[in-house]
Amino acid sequence: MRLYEYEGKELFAKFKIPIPKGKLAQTPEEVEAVVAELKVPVVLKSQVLTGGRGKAGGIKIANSPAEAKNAAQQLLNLKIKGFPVERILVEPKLDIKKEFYIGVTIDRANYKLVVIASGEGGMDIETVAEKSPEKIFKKYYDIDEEMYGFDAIDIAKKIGLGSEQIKEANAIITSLFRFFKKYDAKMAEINPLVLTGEGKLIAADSRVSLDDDAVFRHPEPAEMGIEKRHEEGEMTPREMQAKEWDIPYLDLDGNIGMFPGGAGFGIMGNDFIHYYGGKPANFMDSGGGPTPERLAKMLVLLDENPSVKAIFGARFGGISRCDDFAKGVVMFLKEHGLSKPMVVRMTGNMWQEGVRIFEDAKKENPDNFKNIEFHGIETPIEEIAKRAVELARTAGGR
Amino acid sequence: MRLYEYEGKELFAKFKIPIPKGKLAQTPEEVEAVVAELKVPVVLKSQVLTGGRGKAGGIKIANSPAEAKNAAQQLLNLKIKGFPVERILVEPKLDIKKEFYIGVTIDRANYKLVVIASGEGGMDIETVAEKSPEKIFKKYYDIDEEMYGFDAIDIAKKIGLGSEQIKEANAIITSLFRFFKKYDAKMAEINPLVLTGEGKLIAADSRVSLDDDAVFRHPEPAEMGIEKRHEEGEMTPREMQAKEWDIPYLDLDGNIGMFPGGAGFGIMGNDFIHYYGGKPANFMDSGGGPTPERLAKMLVLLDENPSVKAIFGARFGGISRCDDFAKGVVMFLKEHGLSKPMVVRMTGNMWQEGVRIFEDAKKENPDNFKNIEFHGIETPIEEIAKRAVELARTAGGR
Amino acid sequence: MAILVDKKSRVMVQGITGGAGKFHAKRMLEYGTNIVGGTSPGKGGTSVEGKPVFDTAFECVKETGADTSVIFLPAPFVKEAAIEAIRAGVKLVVVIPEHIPIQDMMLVRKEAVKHKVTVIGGNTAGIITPGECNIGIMPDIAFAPGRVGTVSRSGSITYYVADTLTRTGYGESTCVGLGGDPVLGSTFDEILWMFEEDEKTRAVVMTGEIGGVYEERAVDAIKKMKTPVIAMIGGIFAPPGKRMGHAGAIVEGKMGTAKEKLEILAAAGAHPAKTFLDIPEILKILKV
Amino acid sequence: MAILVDKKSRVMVQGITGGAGKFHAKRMLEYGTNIVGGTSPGKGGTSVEGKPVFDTAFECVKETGADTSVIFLPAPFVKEAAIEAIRAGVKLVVVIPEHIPIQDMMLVRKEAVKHKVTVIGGNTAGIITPGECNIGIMPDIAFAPGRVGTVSRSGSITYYVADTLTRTGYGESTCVGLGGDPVLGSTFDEILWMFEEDEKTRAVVMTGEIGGVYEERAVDAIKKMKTPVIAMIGGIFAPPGKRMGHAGAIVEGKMGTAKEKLEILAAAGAHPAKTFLDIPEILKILKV
Repeated sequence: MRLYEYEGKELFAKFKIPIPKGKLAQTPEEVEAVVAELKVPVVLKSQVLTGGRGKAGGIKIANSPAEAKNAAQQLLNLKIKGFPVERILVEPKLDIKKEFYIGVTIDRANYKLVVIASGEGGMDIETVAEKSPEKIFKKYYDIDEEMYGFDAIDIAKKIGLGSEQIKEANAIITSLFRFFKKYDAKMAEINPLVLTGEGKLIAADSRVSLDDDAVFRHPEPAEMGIEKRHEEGEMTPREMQAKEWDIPYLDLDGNIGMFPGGAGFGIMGNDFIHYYGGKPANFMDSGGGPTPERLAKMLVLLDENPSVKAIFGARFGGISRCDDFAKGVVMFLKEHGLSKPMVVRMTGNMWQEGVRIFEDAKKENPDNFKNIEFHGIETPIEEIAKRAVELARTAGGR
Repeated sequence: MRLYEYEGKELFAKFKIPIPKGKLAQTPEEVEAVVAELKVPVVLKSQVLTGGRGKAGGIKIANSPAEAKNAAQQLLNLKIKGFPVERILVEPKLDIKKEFYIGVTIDRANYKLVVIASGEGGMDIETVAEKSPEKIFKKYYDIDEEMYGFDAIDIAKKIGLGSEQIKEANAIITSLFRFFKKYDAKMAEINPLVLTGEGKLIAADSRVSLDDDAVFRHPEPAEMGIEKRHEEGEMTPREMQAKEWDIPYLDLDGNIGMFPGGAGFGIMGNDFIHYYGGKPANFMDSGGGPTPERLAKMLVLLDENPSVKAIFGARFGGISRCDDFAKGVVMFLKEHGLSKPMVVRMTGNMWQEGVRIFEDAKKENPDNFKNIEFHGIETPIEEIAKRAVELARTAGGR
Repeated sequence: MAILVDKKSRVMVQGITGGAGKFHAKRMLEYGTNIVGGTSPGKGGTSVEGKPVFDTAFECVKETGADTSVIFLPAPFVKEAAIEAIRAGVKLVVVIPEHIPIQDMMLVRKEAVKHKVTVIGGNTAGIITPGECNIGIMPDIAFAPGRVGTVSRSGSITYYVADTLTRTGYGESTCVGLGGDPVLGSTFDEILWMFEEDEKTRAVVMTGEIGGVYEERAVDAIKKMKTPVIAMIGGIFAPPGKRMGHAGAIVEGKMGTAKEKLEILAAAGAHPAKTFLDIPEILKILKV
Repeated sequence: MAILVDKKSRVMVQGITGGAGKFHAKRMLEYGTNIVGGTSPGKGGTSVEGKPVFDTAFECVKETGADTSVIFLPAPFVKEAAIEAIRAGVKLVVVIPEHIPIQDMMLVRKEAVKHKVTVIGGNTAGIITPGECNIGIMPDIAFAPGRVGTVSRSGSITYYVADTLTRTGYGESTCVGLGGDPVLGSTFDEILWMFEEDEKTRAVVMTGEIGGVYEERAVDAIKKMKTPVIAMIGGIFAPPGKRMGHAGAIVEGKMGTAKEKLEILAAAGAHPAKTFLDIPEILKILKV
């Protein structure tokens, strides 16, 4: 889960990493009031869960409360890569002498934590990494290793910090590392770490992403008002609905509703539809062992989407059982009804029970099933994908 | 530093180790009031920094507030191994089905942490360890190793806890281990860990000793009102005074005031005095690199002790410098004056400066020096010890 | 012959008294998997499907001689269960649950490497050597004994690939689900090398997907292996994924698109497949 | 010949800009100790007594070829300084400060064992090979080159023993202060074995004291050594020490009184001495 800059900074402050004395504001009036209490000039920083904010005009400088109010108005009308600006972090403008980069992340392929540092901090760090890799310094740690101060000092010196700054740098770098481990972060960046004209180091920006799967053991961010959220990206209303139901879901621009089993075939099935000339309307993951209720909700998302002309269903029962799958579909048909044609293949664990549930429900109300074509293991999944493309073409007139 | 039972239990509670719902009281009236709020019968437990409390009558059971008040009065008049009882922990009496022992300590010789457990908990655990070592179970850990729940469960089963208790036992044992490491303990014991008639586990007693040298990094005990103190033992007024001055000092029953350098010769010099027929009046350690002020205070402790008939001074300057030693002695002589005969040997780092300081001070005021015999490296320390014994014999008339 | 599991595998189910554990223990037993016992702290002394339940893996391994563990426990308990199984002396740990915290899995991996134990998952469907041993949640209907090994990050893809191999008569030697979590107990290359050593395995189907970092690690193995590898990567038409920020880009390089991954593997000598139906076609050409 | 340090030792002083560091660096230099530099984070680029100061031990070792470190820093900083020195590649670390937290010293010891580095202390007076190298705070007046090695927990005892050996003409090969803290970087047996290997050392004087656990570890070494060992234990007349509780008694057994320690060592073949003056008498009998 990605954090806003101000949230990351609040957490940094808990670890005694120095941050500018800023304040969050949500309206031009709030911004004006905040600036009245700060030293001008100030920086107004749009809080959005994406990069490239600076280039998109999401950062403004103001020399008075009135000027800041005006600038805030402009920012709050801005969208950055589709993200509306709703919050502004107001900070005194720093006297920047030099910018550094410090980050911690996970090298998954090698099962290590990595501390990354560079004397060329600022917006173009990825370009630096690509074009001048010698300017990027990395240090690897085993998951159960501690980072000592001397390592931090070593890093600080390698990226060009002087003897005067190494004690501060030591505190900042070891704190960032401790923060990373303590809160199960996937990424924690200070970019830039600013050396001010006065010779102080300060974390001018934060970029933090936490491991969603470890949130359960960290009550503190929630206590600070940091809510659980997707990695990043603006959500469509349907994605919002899916999120509320805790279903991984993405709208795509096609017309075939994808009702797959696990994420693996969710991704692969998308390719298959393309191979056969169709375009999926969504990506979806049922998660392991979904309940009938959850499966019914997944179908609601598809049936109520006007872009969806046909539904491609696939269930290979593993941890998710075919009987539950059938129950979910039947529940959906009873409570909601299916308005689109659907082709489904069902096999795997408990498929006999699944088939029986379908047959019983069909006997009870054959009308509910008139839009559905059922297949078992005898039909290759590729044929089902082809059929879904055909159904969508017929229904959508394409 | 040794903690009182109630202090250890408070820390245990922070780690979610279950403890009886008790309360501390300091007067019979307080005890009475506390008991009025608890279920009778209750146990009144004398809080003293020593073992053997039970055998000394320091634990009483009461069935009513009035009975408790009476019992408290008796306890508050008690001395246990010389420790006056000043605090009483009042707890509801447990329904004891079985008693276990769980402890964590350091195996210094092997550089390991050790978890020790036994199904034979209670007062005689040391006897069990000696006579039936097979009933004592030990598990060793490297200093940077974590204790996992399965280890705790393994220990719990080995000491005879049943499947019903292992989840509780897991929580208690892993918590005790975490507590030990987190607070730099030297020892943390739950003895007995009681299995109640209802099948619950509860820490009925605590015995905790923290590493004095690590207290600086643990503000929490101090915040809870746990003050820094000696390991254990009642102090004489002079020992109290020395403690206030932060000088390691013990009163002994002889008549030779020991004014040694480091702890090493403090101990060995004591033997020498005995070899030559004398008896030291004290043990004392100047600590590494004492200031002149500190050395002067050390002499005050000796000169003001009426038991001291002569003073045996030895300084081999290492981290402690002879010039500082001489300054301290001179400071003492000027401000306080010496009323006892003293024999001193001084050599080692900066001895020439030390000698010069003495000579200058003596020129200024020869009277101050009339009780002192000085020696340098040419005289073996054994001769100095012999001379101190002689001086004491002459002065003390023995 | 097979890799990782066969009819001699002595399987312990960690979390055997839970809903999923009990359900799949029964299924695995019905398949013929040699389940020797299970664990559930606090339930030692009871039994599930006639198999003894122990409080600890240590006891289970000691009493039953278990050499393989499959974990059916909520994600927060997986770290300790896996490390316990490793220390208790099993040689293979299969982690079925998903959403294992990354740091937990890294610790498990470190412990596994130290003790030379193979950990599979988390978020894996398991491992099956058809006709001998089915560990995890894989539906037996898809599988038949045969001569092609499969390794995949996704459970459903494993089933579809096996389903195709079964229908076309090749069958499978062993099918391994690496798992779908971001950090995994084992990587493609490690499993490929096991297949290379296995006499029964005449070809391997490796299926990966967009994102992640483990497909790229397979390049060297594919180059050096004698056994042919068919590679299939999902997500060729998926919308571009999102990066976690600069640090990720610096460490992991440009995130491999599915197309790039497939190209890299093909360049190393793997035979690319688009759909499952391509697989038997390629096997025919390879004369497997 | 000597153990641990000699005139070729290249010594780094960690904490060289502090009061004690500066004072003793000067003393050590005056003795002829080959100090090549020092460390003080934030003061890199300056110098003390003409020797370069570095921000880190890594830099100091790289630039000066230091192979030995002596630490003059407040106790809370010792753990990191010692581990830094070990990782930077020195072969010996001498920890002068006292009151090092026990857990810190245990971590340092673990790191030292891993890297095959000797750590001496904390709370040691240091090590001296008379006439060649004096590391720590030992007063040179007590020492003269010679043929008896000494190892002691106490600084002052080291001085008195050496003073005696020097006055009686035996002199010292090397004198090692193990240190007075409760957990130490090295133990008696480890140092005894070094003396056993040293040609110049004809006898060893080992001085211990009441309490602690390291004297007992020497028994096996004394039994096997060819070099004679003279043992002296302080605290024969000390009041009995206090135990930390049952756990300590269970792990460490009955706390050795000074008398018991001396008896155990004598039984292993050590020659017991009561006062320092006994030492030359014993050496004479041993014909050292």
